[in-house]
Amino acid sequence: MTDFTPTEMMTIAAARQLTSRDVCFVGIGAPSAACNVARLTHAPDITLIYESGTIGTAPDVLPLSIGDGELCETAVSTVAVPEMFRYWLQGGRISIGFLGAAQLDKFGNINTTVIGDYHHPKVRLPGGGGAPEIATSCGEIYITLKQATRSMVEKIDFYTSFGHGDGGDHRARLGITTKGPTLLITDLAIWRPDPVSKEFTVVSLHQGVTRDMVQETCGWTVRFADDLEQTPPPTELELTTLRDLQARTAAAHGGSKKGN
Amino acid sequence: MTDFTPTEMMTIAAARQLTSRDVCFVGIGAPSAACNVARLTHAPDITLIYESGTIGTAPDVLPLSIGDGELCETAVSTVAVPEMFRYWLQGGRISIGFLGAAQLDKFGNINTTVIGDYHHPKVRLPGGGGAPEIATSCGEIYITLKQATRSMVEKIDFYTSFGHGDGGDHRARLGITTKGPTLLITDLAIWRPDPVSKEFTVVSLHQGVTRDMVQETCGWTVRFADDLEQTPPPTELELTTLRDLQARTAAAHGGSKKGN
Amino acid sequence: MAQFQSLADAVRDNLKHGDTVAFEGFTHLIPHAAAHEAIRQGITDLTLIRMTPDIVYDQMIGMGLAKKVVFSYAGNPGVGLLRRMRDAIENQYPRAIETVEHSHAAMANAYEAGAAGLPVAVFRGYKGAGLKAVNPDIKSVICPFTGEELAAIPAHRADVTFIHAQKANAKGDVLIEGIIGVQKEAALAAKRVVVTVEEVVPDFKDLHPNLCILPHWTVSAIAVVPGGAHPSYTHGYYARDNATYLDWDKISADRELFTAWMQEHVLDATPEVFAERVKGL
Amino acid sequence: MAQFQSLADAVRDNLKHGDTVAFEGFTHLIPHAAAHEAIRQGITDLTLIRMTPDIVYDQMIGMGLAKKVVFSYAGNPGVGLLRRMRDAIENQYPRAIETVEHSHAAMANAYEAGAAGLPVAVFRGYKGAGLKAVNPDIKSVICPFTGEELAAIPAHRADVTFIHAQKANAKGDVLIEGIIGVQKEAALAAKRVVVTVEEVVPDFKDLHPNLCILPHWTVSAIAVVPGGAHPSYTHGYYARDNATYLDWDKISADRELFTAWMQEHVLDATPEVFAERVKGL
Repeated sequence: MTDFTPTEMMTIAAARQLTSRDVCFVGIGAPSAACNVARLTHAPDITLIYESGTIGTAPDVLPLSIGDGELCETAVSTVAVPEMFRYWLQGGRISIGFLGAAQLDKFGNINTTVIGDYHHPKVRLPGGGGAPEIATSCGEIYITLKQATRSMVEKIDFYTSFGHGDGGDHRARLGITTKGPTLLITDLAIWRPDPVSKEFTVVSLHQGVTRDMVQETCGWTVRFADDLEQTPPPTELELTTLRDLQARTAAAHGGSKKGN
Repeated sequence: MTDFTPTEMMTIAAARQLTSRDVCFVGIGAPSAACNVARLTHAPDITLIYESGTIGTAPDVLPLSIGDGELCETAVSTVAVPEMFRYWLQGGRISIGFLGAAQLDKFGNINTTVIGDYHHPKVRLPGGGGAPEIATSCGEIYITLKQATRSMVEKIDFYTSFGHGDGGDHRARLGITTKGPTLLITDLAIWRPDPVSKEFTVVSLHQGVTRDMVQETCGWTVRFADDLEQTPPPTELELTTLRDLQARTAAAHGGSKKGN
Repeated sequence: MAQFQSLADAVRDNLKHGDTVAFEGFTHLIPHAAAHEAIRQGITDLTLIRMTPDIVYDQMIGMGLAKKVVFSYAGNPGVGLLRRMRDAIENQYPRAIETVEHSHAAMANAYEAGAAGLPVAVFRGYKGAGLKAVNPDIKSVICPFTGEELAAIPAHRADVTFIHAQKANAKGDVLIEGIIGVQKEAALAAKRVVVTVEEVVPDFKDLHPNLCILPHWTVSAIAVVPGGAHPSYTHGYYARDNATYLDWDKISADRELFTAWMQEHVLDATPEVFAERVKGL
Repeated sequence: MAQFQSLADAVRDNLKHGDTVAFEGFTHLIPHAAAHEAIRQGITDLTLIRMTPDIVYDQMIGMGLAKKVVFSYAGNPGVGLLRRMRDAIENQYPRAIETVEHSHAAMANAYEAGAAGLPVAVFRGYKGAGLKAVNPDIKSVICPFTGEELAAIPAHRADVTFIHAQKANAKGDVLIEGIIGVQKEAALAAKRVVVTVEEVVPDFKDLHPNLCILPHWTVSAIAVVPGGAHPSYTHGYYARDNATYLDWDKISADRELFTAWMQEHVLDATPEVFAERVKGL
């Protein structure tokens, strides 16, 4: 086991949560890296789905976009986008959806739409894309996020996607039958919602991380589990797999092109 | 020009109504023969669609069913059946739909469902299949039928598909925006709906057919157009094309097989 | 997860008395071998869903397996009527059956809605049609933007769907090509999916990326039954046996002839006979 | 009926000031060359529909062509924000634009409903989501069987849809393969359809029967523009130019740099330059 970065730990901790039986709706960035590390290590039969319609992909390189060519070339099948959203996502066939966040609250509600007022935003962010329905149609939701007080906030500016709302049985009260956020993996810790209140609770600290470090980078008062665990550090295989994947990716996407 | 049967005249008269610009939803039997005769004579670029999902087919042999293999093999594209009904039929992309009838009334309403009461039928017929929506989603409807008092009736037992209802603007009152039945071709005559009342009116008698012959085989009091025409008899080309097609078809479908 | 099984085991594990079941295939790829196995196992009180009941349900109805049929075209395509189904409806022979009748568009939309996880299919249909008056499952919704009244019927959600397909690969992914009908929708709309295939190949590596494929994790069981669609057909393998469809009109017209035929060709037969039947087609 | 035209003629004949237009392609097959031609022709007051506005709309918005944008993800995929679109929303530069924001699922369903000739798309969506409160086009219908409240939004019905595809045949049938996105739906939902293609081949005789094809009679105009999707890509022809997507972040961050880039690479260019751009990809 060598040195590793907090982001590498986050990605690998997320990868470990996945099994060969999972069907994952993968987003770009950390989720894509985590899912492919899982596929290349302990979960070779995991099914990865990107919302471009590619089902069962096995890219050699991480895609820059969710519609890169290699996703299609290695997929079991590539379907139209309406079919993707109707038969596969809405049809309840995805076990795990990954979401990132610009702002996250302690109940797993996510904002990637605007900072400030919706109609007069301070910052116009990209918006939801698939997130509003990923959040409610997938069996459960895993969130990955680098901790910062700017992003882990007491109150988000906009509900791009619904987590546990105000907590408790808020999902059920809206008629949502899926579990919602069941896992938050940051660069510092692993969090799970309290079974009753649904407030995210730290259940495992990554190596070298203290409670204070978690609290200092989080905008709400952090709850820690009584039986707080320590996240095992990345194994040699995990780290090598992730770094090789990222090296292949960097080589493939290149930097600035000559001309044009 | 040789001798011909009334059914041949019916098929050829229907074929003549079609052009290379038409997109036809084809049923089995006379419509299929008519559409393919048109394609093989004056309308080579006509688009034939069968509800099995085959778009732009050009079969060498008339299919026994709407899903025979040759339809797919010669099609421009074969789509799923939900797509066929949603994007192509409901989407308003079919200019002409063909329907046959077990019972037909003078307003082009059709019954192919039951003779007698629906819940206690004297004869249970096959039912509508695609007809209910063909009748309302196609630009216009052509009906082919061999005349008989049993099938051309004052009142049909069941509205499998809607023609002009009680006549007049009944379609518009139901919110239907397509033209409905604009042509009835029988083995004896060509009929068109009156522009106002929508009652089918004989506009052309096939060769050798009298007004009495039409009335004797029709269960309602027949209206004839003031400027009643005579249907030109089949040309050599039309007749040869139809008979060759039917000969190829008979050879292909064979009779009873040995064994099994 | 797809399990490779014998047809007898696949039917036994997935089809239960009283189930709602779809045997789909639009003229092409009708899963006759699977239906014959259900008949041999004597599984009854079934609710049968199919757009065109075709010979496959005429046989199941004639053998008394069905208590209810949901359908849109009860004909022998290109030939005429379904005589065993008629006998059940008109004369309650061999038993009374309940019928729920739709249009093709409605049935296709109901499978689509089932695959899409929706409770209801919404489409423009049944305008002026008589079925609205006799089928209480036909309701409507109003478009909140235009005020148009659209047809609404319940989504199909079968307990199990049976289909026949060209190929499975070693993982259990299933390929359907040619006239693909409503099989993908019927499969994804069901709780369990049983697929009979012509053959198993190692992988699908050289296939076009956009073909109709059911990934292995959407399939419950796969049974290899060459010829398993006969007298329907399998694009790329054998042609439709139109002569048998024509013959069926006579066989099904007579209760005794039907019973004798079913005894010889179904009850006393095995899935292996299907390969023999498609030789030369 | 498909007419083979130059790109300039195809755009001139089919895109009018004030039109509602979709340039579709999900990451793959984005019709950049057609958009550049629209920019050169200075067609303004457009309502632009697209799931991910991407660079293609960032450029059109930055050049002041858009009065309204209907979208679901305003990002530079995998890179970050769309800076020209942000500038228009945050600072009304170069003009104010109206936005109608949806989720991907909603946009895909709205195209599907448009292709299906329906006024409304019905799906399970927006539960607990904030967009419901800020987009008055998001309404609901109640399932008449279960009572479930489902989302309802207006179908997309563009005046014209532009797409890029691999091939047309001599008749004008169009083949799309690989990541097929929502192009078939976007095309069938529009009154007019303009397709740029990599090449024209005599016929499609040996293609698989179930490929995504728009028959010639659904297409208004076809223009041959090799490389016409760049920096997006065409499966089977050239790869996505990810470096250009990364570079765009810098170019679009600065108004003057953007203007100079558009002058050189769009206004002073022709469709022929696209073939050059994809060499080596």
